[in-house]
Amino acid sequence: MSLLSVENVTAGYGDVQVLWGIDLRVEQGEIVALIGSNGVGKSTLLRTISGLLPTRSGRITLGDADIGGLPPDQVVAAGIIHVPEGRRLFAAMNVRDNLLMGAYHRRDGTPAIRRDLDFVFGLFPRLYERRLQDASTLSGGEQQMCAIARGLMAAPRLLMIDELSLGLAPRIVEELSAALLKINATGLSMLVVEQDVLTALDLSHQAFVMVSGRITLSGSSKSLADNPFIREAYLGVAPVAGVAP
Amino acid sequence: MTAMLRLLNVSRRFGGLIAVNNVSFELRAGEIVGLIGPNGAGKTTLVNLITGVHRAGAGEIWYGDERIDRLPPDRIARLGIARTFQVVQPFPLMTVLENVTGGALFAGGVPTIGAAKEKAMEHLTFTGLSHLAERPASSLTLANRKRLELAKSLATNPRLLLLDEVNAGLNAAEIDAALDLIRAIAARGITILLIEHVMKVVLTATSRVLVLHHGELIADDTPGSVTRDPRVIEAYLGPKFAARYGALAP
Amino acid sequence: MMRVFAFAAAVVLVLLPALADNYVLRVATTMLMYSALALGWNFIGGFAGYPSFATAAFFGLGAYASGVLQTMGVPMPAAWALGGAIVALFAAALGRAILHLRGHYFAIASLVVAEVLREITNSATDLTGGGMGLNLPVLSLDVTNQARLFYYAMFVAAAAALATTAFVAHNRLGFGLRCIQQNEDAAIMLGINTLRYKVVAFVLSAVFPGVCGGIYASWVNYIDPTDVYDVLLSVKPIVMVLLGGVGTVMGGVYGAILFLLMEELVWRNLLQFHAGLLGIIVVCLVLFLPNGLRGAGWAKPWWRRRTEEAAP
Amino acid sequence: MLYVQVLVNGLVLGGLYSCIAVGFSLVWGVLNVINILHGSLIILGSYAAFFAYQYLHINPFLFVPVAALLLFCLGYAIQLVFVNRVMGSAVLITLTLTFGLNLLLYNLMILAFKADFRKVTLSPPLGSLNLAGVIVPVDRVISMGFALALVGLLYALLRGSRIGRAIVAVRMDREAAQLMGVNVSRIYAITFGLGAAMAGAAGSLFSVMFPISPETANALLGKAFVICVLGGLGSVPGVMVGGLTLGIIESYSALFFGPEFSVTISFTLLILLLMFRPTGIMGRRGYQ
Repeated sequence: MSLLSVENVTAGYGDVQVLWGIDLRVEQGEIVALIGSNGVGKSTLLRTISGLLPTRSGRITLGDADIGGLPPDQVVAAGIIHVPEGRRLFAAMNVRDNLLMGAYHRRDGTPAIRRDLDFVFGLFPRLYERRLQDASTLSGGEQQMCAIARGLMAAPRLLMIDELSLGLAPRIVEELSAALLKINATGLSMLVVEQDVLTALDLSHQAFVMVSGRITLSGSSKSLADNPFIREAYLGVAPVAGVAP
Repeated sequence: MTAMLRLLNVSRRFGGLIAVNNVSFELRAGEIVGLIGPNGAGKTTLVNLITGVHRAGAGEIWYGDERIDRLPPDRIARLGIARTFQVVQPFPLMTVLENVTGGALFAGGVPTIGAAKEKAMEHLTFTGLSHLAERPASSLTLANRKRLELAKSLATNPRLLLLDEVNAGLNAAEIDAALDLIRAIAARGITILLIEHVMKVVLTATSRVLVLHHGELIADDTPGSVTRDPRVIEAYLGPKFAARYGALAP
Repeated sequence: MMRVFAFAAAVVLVLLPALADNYVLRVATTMLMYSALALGWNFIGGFAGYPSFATAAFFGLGAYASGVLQTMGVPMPAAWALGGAIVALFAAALGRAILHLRGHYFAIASLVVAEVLREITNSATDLTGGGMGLNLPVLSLDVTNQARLFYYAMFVAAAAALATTAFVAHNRLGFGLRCIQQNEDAAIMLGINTLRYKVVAFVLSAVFPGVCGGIYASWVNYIDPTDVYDVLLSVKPIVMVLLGGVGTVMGGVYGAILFLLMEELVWRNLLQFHAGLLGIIVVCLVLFLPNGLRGAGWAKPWWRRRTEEAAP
Repeated sequence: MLYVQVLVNGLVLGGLYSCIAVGFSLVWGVLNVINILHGSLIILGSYAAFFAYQYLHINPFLFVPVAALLLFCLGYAIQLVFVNRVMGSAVLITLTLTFGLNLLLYNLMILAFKADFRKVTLSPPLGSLNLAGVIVPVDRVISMGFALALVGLLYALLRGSRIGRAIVAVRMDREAAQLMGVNVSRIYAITFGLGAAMAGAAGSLFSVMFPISPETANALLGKAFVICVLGGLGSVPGVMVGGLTLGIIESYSALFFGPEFSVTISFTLLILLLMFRPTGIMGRRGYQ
């Protein structure tokens, strides 16, 4: 029984349909990557799962609970946390308050929340240094760390991260990937939408490729990395010789 | 001959934060120059300074032999400096054709709405959007919205075009198409400053690359030497990346 | 088809004074006045998308300017025109001062202008008669001819407002204002001098209410500050345009007619609950708007409809 | 000595003014809605205090929490039933909606309470203190104390509590707040309720100091405008600064130009501020 299963989901904005029957699964403890160029509907799928966008048809289940069509606050209560595209930390609030906002829906008391706060500060020491700083004064990389940490504070069963590397220097992306692997090691399953195909395939166990609102290819990340179609379309590798993937 | 655009020791701070710090460089007519740097390095602020959205705290900006760092943005647009926005800024409820007509009608200097619409249609065909002319701008995909931004700024018939992250989010195939478009625009004699994150575009399309880091210009050289410059690698590219793309650039 | 309907309406409007009794004439004159106010507001509120609550200020200033001029012996029509000019100058200066504000800040600034003008008029007793009000020189016409005169005066004002609206909607100014309404920052980048365009729209939104203020003053012959600077003179035109369709050419006219018919039916029987009922009408209109503004759903401009008809 | 007296009067008045404006600033800052109803809600609080004192002999100062609770419920209901349907609409829509609601509430108050002025006269009048020549009416000082305490309480709630953080989060990024599990409509209703509660509390304090009638509602709304722009939107300390500043300006202008000019001067000040310094003295992007 998968942790998350998305069956034949369609969704869109107004008269523009974006998702045309999506099937996707995340197994317990796995990191799943969702790759594809911008505008194909990756973010739309995450927004549909997290309830920001209504599902038009199809089913979304977490464990055995059907969460399709639930409002965002109930999807959060069910345990799916969505780290949005562009990070979207709360300005005029310091880092610590942003992290506490992550734990807003939790009912398991202050000691448990304080314990998780120490865990995320341990995972991202720089956030501890800047904990009393206004979140909008952080650098791009630090903001992404804070957004991920804020998601962890909600004690999720599934963490969804939208556009991990957007706008970040490659060096920072390497650091973040290492942190995500460490988090996954604690057993947390993840669904990561990622622009840079190399980063995505390095990071994940399974991957799904989306083109204009449909899943066209899926499988283990290793197999996809060697797949000629992926190398051609996304790595633009084939024509220019001499570049190791 | 005088440079098309000249920045002399330009700086700007917001509150305590120095966004752009003592930047100087020149752009000569017909060049395609890249501008790279991590998020928050000051790239967009630099574009806002050139286009008059922000006023320079210190230093001068010259466009040909006219000083423009004190002019309002609409005057600068009418002088022939156009830009695309990193966060796409269409007129949402207007059609694609009307969006581009606006460019031709005002900065483009076309007198009547009718003539401006014809001019706009030319730019739509050039950017491959003519089949979407009557669609509302809000219904476009991201790639097409980026093309709409391009068509709008072309309609103002600029001599200098600042492309801010026009290729962000496109896949390899879409990037190749965008590259051809950029080369076609340059072929019309328009000077281009390409603000980019997608290294593949910058390394193959530009003759010169400016690297910005924490608001300072740390490199102004050919793409090849920039990717091998240790300061750039340390500040932005990271060793693994440089190895992968080092061989790619001339 | 539209041509026939418009022509027939024009004929009826021109012949009305000869046919209708004084009550119908009074209601028709009020409808024409509010059509002019709504069409005026549409320039800044509809086309440019700036939520102006200054219509009452322009109306009141026009009333007092032409009223005071008439007490100084200026003939009535000249006083109306001069009143309109004074209001236009005032709006140009005010526009330059507050049109850099956006959203709520602009709304509040425009709302408060009428309050300040009312207080100033109240205290300038030697010129305006202050709180005691201002009596205008009595006309030498009998009652029915007076009613007809002011009907035609308001008719001319409304027709001028409609013609100007149609003209602006078809030219650069209208297109530029619509760009400003959709996304002002992008409009600046296309080379539009947005402040100048907004000030022109603001002056247009002032001159028609200003002239109507002058005509109204002569019509009722006695004005006082609370009457001509009443905030409802700012709010009713807005609700009328919302009802009729924001940013369109005819929206203000349809809205004015519908709103005043509704108000006339309701008001006739429940006098002491008038404000409350007006409130209920406004709330219902805003919550259940037929085709007016909800969020950014501005109505379609003229050139969109033509291209769609022309498109295969 | 006269100047000190006028200054003290201004500060005492200013304390109450900040309480009058803080609810309006909260609703404007967080919901981005100009609540034209705010003046009438204050007067409703005053009438509640007046009748509680008249018939139930509850001292208005003790009645403050009750007025706040009553108005909180009314505010919560108004938001859920009416304002929630236009959240995110253009300024024009939200402003016109609350204008219509205010017309209705004003007319209902006229019918219920008639238009004549009423004043709470405490049976053992509290008299006034004489601090080195400066006469300070006790009831005003208590009102000011209450007002500043209420403003401080709201500030603490916004900064320190879970609900307060949620309110600020919704203000800064509604969608991101939803992703944290915040039920946004409930937070809007709580915020509007809090705004109304502060209005009710201010109303009870107001009834002790000034005569009340449905007609004075618009003047109170006008003061709330000026204070918010003067002090800077989006900060409770800003409202306190704005309120005290307006209190001082009005009492000095009453001294130099006569009391009837205080409204004109405060509105002229508002327009000048909007022209040159719309963000006000303490204006900040966030909301504390």
